Amino acid sequence: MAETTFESTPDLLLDHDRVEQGDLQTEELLVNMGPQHPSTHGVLRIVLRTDGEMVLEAEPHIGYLHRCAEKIGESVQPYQYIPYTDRMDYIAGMNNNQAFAIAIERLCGVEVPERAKRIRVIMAELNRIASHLVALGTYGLDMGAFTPFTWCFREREMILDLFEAACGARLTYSYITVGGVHDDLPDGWVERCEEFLDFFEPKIVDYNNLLSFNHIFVKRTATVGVITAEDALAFGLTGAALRATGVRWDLRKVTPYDGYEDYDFDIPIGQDGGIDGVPRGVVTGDCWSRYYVRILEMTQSVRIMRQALKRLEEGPIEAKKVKGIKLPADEVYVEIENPRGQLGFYVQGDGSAIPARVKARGPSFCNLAITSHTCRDILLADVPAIIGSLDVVLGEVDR
Amino acid sequence: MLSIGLTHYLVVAAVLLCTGLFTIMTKRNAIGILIGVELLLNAANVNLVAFDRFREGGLFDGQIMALFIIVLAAAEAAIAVGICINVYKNLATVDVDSARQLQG
Amino acid sequence: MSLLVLLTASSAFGAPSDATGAAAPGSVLEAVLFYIVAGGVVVSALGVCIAQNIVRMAVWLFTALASVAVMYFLLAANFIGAIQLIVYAGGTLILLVFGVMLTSKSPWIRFEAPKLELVAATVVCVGLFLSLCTLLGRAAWESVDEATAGTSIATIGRALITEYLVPFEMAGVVLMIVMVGAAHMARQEK
Amino acid sequence: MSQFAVPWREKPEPSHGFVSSFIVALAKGIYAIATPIVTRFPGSILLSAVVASCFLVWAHALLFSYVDTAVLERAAEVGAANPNAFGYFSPSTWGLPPSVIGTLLAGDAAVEGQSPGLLSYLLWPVQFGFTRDMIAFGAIFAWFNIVPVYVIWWERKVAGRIQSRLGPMRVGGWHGWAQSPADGIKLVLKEDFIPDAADSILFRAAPYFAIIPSALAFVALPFGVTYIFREVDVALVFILAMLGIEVMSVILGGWASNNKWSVYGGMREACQMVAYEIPMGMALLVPVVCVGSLSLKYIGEVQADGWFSWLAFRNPFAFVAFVTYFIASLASCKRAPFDLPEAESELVAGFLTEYSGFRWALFFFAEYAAMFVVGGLATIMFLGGWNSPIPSDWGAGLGESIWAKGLKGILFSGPIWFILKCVFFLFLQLWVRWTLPRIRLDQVLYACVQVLLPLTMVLLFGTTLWVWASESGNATWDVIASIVSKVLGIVGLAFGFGFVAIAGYGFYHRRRLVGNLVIDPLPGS
Amino acid sequence: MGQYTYEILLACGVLSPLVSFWLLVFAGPKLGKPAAGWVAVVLGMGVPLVLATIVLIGWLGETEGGRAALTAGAYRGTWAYIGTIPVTVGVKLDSLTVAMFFMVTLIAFLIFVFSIGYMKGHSDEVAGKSKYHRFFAYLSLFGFSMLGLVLSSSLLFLFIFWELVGLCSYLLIGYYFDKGFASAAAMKAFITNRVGDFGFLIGLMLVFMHLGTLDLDEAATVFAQQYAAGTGIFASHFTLFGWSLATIMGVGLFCGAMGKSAQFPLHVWLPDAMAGPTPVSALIHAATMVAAGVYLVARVYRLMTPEALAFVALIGCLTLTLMALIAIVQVDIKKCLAYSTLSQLGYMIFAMGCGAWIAALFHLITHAFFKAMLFLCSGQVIEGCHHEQDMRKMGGLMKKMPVTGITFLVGVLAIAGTGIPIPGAEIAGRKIGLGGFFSKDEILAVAYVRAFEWDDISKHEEHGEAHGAGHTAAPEPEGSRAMLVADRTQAEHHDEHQPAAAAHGAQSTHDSHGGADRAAIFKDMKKLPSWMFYLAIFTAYVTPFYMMRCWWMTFMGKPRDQHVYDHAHETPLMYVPLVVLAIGTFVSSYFLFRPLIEDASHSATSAAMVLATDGELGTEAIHAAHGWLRWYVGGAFLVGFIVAIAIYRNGLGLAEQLKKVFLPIHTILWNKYYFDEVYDVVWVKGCVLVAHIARFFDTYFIDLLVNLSAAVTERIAAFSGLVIDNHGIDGIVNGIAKTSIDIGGVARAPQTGRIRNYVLFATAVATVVVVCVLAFGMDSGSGAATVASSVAP
Repeated sequence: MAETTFESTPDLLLDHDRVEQGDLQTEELLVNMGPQHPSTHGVLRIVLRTDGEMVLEAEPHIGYLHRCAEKIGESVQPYQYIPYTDRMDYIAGMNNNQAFAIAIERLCGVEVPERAKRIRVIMAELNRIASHLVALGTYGLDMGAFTPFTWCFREREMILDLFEAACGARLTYSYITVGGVHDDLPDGWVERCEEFLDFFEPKIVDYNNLLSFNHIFVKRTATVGVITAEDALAFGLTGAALRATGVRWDLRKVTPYDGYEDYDFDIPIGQDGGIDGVPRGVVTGDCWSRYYVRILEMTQSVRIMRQALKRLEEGPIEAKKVKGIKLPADEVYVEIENPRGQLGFYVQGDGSAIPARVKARGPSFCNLAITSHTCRDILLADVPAIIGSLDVVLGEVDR
Repeated sequence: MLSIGLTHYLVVAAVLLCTGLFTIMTKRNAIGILIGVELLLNAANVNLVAFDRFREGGLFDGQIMALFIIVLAAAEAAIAVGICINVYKNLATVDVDSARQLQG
Repeated sequence: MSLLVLLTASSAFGAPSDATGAAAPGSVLEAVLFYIVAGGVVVSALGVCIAQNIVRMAVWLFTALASVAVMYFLLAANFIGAIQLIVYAGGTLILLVFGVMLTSKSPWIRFEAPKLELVAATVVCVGLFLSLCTLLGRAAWESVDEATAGTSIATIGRALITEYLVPFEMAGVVLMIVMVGAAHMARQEK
Repeated sequence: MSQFAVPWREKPEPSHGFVSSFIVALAKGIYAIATPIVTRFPGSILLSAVVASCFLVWAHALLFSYVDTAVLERAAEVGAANPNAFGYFSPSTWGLPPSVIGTLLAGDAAVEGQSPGLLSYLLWPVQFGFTRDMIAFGAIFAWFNIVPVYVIWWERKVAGRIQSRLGPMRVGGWHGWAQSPADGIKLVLKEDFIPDAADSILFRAAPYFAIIPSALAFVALPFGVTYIFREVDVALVFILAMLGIEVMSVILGGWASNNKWSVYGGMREACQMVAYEIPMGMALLVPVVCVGSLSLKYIGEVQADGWFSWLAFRNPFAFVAFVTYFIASLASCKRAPFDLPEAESELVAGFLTEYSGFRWALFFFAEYAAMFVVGGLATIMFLGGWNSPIPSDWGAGLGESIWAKGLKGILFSGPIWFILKCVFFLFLQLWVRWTLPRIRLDQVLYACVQVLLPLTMVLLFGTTLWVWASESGNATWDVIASIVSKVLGIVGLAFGFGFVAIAGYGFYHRRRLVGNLVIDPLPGS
Repeated sequence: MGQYTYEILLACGVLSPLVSFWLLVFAGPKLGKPAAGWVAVVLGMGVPLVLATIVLIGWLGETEGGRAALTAGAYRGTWAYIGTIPVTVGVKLDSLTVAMFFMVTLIAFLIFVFSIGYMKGHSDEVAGKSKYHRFFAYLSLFGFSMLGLVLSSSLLFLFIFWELVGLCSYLLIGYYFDKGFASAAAMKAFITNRVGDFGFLIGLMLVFMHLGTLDLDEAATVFAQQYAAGTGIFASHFTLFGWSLATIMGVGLFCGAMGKSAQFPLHVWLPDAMAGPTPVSALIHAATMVAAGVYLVARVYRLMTPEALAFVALIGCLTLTLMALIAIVQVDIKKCLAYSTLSQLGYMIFAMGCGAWIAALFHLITHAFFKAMLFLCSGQVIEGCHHEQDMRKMGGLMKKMPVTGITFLVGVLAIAGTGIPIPGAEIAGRKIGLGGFFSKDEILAVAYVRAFEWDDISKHEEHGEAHGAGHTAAPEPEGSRAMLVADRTQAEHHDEHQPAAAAHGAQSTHDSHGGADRAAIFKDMKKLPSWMFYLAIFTAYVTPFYMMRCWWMTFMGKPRDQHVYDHAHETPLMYVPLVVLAIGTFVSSYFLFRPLIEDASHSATSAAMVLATDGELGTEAIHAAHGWLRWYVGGAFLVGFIVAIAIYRNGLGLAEQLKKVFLPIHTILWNKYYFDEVYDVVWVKGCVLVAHIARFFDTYFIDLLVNLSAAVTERIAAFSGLVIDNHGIDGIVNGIAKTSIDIGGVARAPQTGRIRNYVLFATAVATVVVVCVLAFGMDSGSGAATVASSVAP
């Protein structure tokens, strides 16, 4: 009798042993989503176990972008390390700079001048908006809507123009340094920034009309990837992903830094649909909540910026004597509110100018951990929806 | 040869018939057998329509029969594919020779 | 290739009221078209027999069905031809391909029948074909020379709800049963 | 060894060099002359091309109808029952002599014995079916190629506008009008790449399963009363079948690629097709029930009495069916929001993942041609086909002169109208695509099977009742029906004006750059 | 009124509940609790009621000739062809239709209203999902089906709607499907009905096969012609139980009625059907659906042979007696009413069998009113008493529920046939009495005529026939005014409405032909056995007894269960239907429906043998001739009431004593003659038994053989092993074994178990056959002829 013959089996879709062992059911399939996949936002690789369109299990594999960022921090002086930090989360370079700068300032007890603090807040919030714009635009792409992407990037380009005017770089700023910021704002920058804010605020309504309240978009994202507050806390979720589950937790309020205590702003959280203009069907902690929390946060950022711009006064922009400063033999751990969540830096000094140990707690890295928990028994199309709503940046995950 | 008549069509139908039978006889894949059956049904259909066309009076019974056959073939295929998928779920193969649980 | 198919298929329409010059019955063009289409049928049918890969078999079946549909056009049974295309080629076959893909692990997996059976099947089928052809060659059909005009759809439709009402309804019932049955069989056991 | 392969390289002949350098010089000269014209006046060129094609189309119909009349009259004289008396190839007779055609062209006032003009000789072959088929075939083939190329370009422009950017601007000069042909050339020249593990035969075959049906659909698609390649009595079913067969290519392409994403794409297409094809067909049955025919030509002809006679406005069910059909047709063309088989963010590129170069281009040709066909079906089945919104009997006063005929041909009906309407539908498809996110597969199935299918069933039933009531000849009912039809027509009109108003508003307020907010890129002093 | 106005109005009335049904099915959950019910009330029955009222008023305004014209010209459209026989869809438009339509819509509307109040207090959630809307959706569907049934002009459509009402009944009985007994009852009802419907289907097929049409009127005409000519179905020599094929057809059709009207052997489902909600019991299982059987018999009356009618009468008689007796011992208020319904249905069927067409339908309508009312009252009681159905726990509820009690009493009086039989006690020339008084009296009068004076009448008819068709005046044999209404009508038609009748076209002409032929059938009717009459009279005494018993136990006396008594209350919304129905019962519908039905008998039965006593006049005549009958019948209610009150006046004590005295009888009645048990034994256990027998055979017979042979073989083997030398024999044995294995192998080879191999063999054989035929079978000429002949037209 003729047997089953395998003729040139270069890539069997299912390997036979796993079927025999009952590991995989006959109808199941292992699929690699990434590392080269349009909707994994970088080089994330997710291994999916699927049954038709159903994803039974998803396991993120990371490490394709590892650059020893922390190790480098232990071989250079802090002010030299600043440019490395904004390569970590390259979408929000300003905030990364700020986190590391604050860590060193706390360690060495450097007092930052008032004007520098204001500028830092302005830059951080501006970058938060830019980062959220990327998140929104790419999330639209993940859902198959192309237009929000260009709309968001249109506004983001303006922010980048502002950054460029301030520091000369459009992506990797290294603007916020230990002890302040490295350059003062150019003439007319404040007016331009206010002009931008006036232009930008109504655009948020446009985004809402185009995407947020689009029926299909709501259908695609509401009740998808629901994360409960307990799970979020257990998995160490931070940032918009945490706030979308209904936990009102924001380090700018909880442990204010750089003068955030002076500003008046709200912390938006996710809520169930049906009230406050939230569409019906939305559940606290689902993809739509995470998305919408970012939209609301942009409004709050605008609010903070307006206050900061108003209070911006002349003065020094950098503390004295920060270059070549000796780090005391002490340790410090500082967390600040990144657009993606809580970015923490642990720095240990040994009396020399070079840190003995630098460790970063990346929000994307921590947020990504919940993927395998959430991506269970969902449809294939929900995987990009969940990953996109977590808004991870792989540069920071792998570091 | 240039005047196309009933016989020409019947020969084509005969080809379909024989190839359909051959397919059924030689395939071990359940769906392959199904494909053979579809060929057989088509042979019948060609015959029906051809007789209909070349029959005196221009009746349409042949066409209607063909219509019914097409519809029932769709039904048959749906059921057969359902069976095949079930067999595959249970045996992890659609080789008809493996489906011999009831054989003594 | 696409040109050829386009020309052939478009010339084959045997609409009775067509004044622009389709293949008139008995014309040379009809003969040419017939041989092209019949060639398509025969080649595709042989393809089904010979192909070892199940997906390729399905593709050959597809070409066979499409060629048969064109043959119906030649036979002035436009409606049947169109139905053949939409239901058979467009629906049934896609179902088949669907089944094929759900049930095979790789395009390269295949089962072969024993050689003996292959030889026997070849002999029997060729024998059957030859004997059938002989039989057909000897048959003297009545009224085969005059091809009748095509049937209008209205006639078929009317017949379906009068003369063939009972089979029509039964076909409907069968389809419904099949729908339920197929859904039941293919449903997830969870 | 190589001398056997390319012998002429061994002994270059002077003539070769001459010819090649001549060709190059000619090309350069044409390029030099054409480039400034083409880049400077492309708008006028395009416009005149459109006008010219309109004129050609019109003249073609007019002259052909003259010849038709001649043939019919002559056939009647000869006593032949078959109107196609002179045959397809006409082996037995040479048809009408040019002189007879000339007489007919000149009208009754023609003098006997006058030598036939050049036009008569030119028109002589037209009387044979084969000639006409060749002409029509050329026209269809050309159209089939032009549509995808320019719709793709147009789509990129529309997408650009929607996304507040410009779209292609460079190739060819004016608004990048040559972008698509250039892309096509690039795609043809690209490496013919077939993955090792793919089923190479099926991989090669799959694009043809896409392109052939979509080309065949044009065979039965009427552009006007006389602009039909083949008048098929089951044209509607035939075109639907062609659209259905296209699915095969997606499944095969997905399967043959031997890539899991591709298989997903193919499977999704199969699922989606099972779901949308039934509501689509049933929505199309609504006008069929109204008219009582499957022949697209006939369906188009009954809508000749202006806007209110268009089938979408005949009864409320048809109006809803129109919308239903449009939604289902988006799914049929795999257009957003139903572009699941090639969903970029989920399946990389779905069934197209492994395709590149010419095969990929073929898929795209098929898709865009299918979009046109689908729009054409919508036009014929619901929006009056090739008839203008003006009732055709308004032109009765124009007389029967050749000019009046020409004017009527342009004013009241003709392929121009048909193409305009199709273009409108194409625009709708583009608009939707660049606005909406993608639906999930289960939502597609839900929408098609649980919403559209029952809806279309109700529509079909309702239309049947409506038609039945209308045929009963009750005077009261006729009044009610006509009022309803008028109301629907006005609603449709409002939609149309709204569309125009939105488009006009958008055009008036168009903004290419953000203006003074663009900041000088240099850091401040 | 234009052409088809009535038809359109009636058809709209039929379709409106369907719309309501679909609306409730799709939008029901969204409509919510009270809204869904009101949709059903307004759309489901309100609209039909309005339309029915319009039709009724219009119809009453028509002259007799006008009605006949409308009946003859009613809408008929060809729906489809089965073969060449057209299947018509149309409206059967005559007085009966109008009356039934009005009756059904009126009662159904009231019950729909009642249902809203009833369902308010009922839990309607299953697995957390409300099924409230489902109840009204089913009710609407029932409305659609029942009205469609009334309207159908074709037996096929009648059958379709017939099955639809059955389905609704099934759905509604099983409404509380989460309770086991309800779904079991639904199943029982459905299956029992299928038994009857099987007969119906056979009848339907016979009609189609032998009469060649499914239209009621055409079928009747053809039937009469065939009877006269002895052709068609009468030409068949097939007999079963001594019945001719024509009789089997009639009996088959009647089987459907037996199932749906719960007649004697198939009655078992109806009491159990009381598991459904009470409005359903009132509407479907008392007023309308179960009466559909009677309606069916009325419609196919013209297809009945005398033998078939005798069978009908027999079944009716048995039912009415047996069921009335069971009702005596019932303690469940709904069951009691259910058995009463069965008994009354028996009356109707019996009347049909006797030939009292008018009386049967009249009784149907009066019964519908008062039985619906009774059921609604019982629903009110059950609802008020916290779902207590046992009458032994009730008592004295009159104080708590006065309206209910009084309306119930009205129903009791009506069903008992209360009236004043004394000559002269009349108002406006009419006797004073409630609905049942007239209808039941009429049935009994006709039964008397059939039992005792029939020979005279039929002989007289023969004479009349001899004088020539159409001129037979109303015969008056021996003071009885029983007459052949049909022939009188014929006479009228011929004498007075000749031109009109001619103008009505072929239809009425056919009718008159059929009329003459029917008279012939009528002649063949036999005398009824007198015991049937006596049983009917006897039951007339039993009926008031058990009804009064029921009422008294519930409403009078002392409260026997304080808990129930405390809880008792009335729901105001439920008053309205009760009161309206009570009024309907009071005016007894005699003035409205009796004339309509009598009018219907002209056209609906056109020439059937319809016996009627002409209202009070007839009764008077009978009474005059047989004074004892007047008192026996007219005064029966008094006797029954008095006995019942006497027994139950002081609670249940006396009844308990009597129960002990008549214990054997009580036991039999209590167990409903053991019908359920018998069916269980015969059918359910029977099946199991057959299976057991098969298993027994398998175990003890086949296995025995096998074991025996095994044992024998074992012995032989031992013997041979001991006795015969292994080595000597082995050679032979092994050789033989090997040979047989080889042979087996060869023989087994084709039996591969693979279809493809079988196809191969089959094709090979076919090929060989074709080759043989080509080679030896025929020369080319004849072969061609053979093949061609199969193609040539």
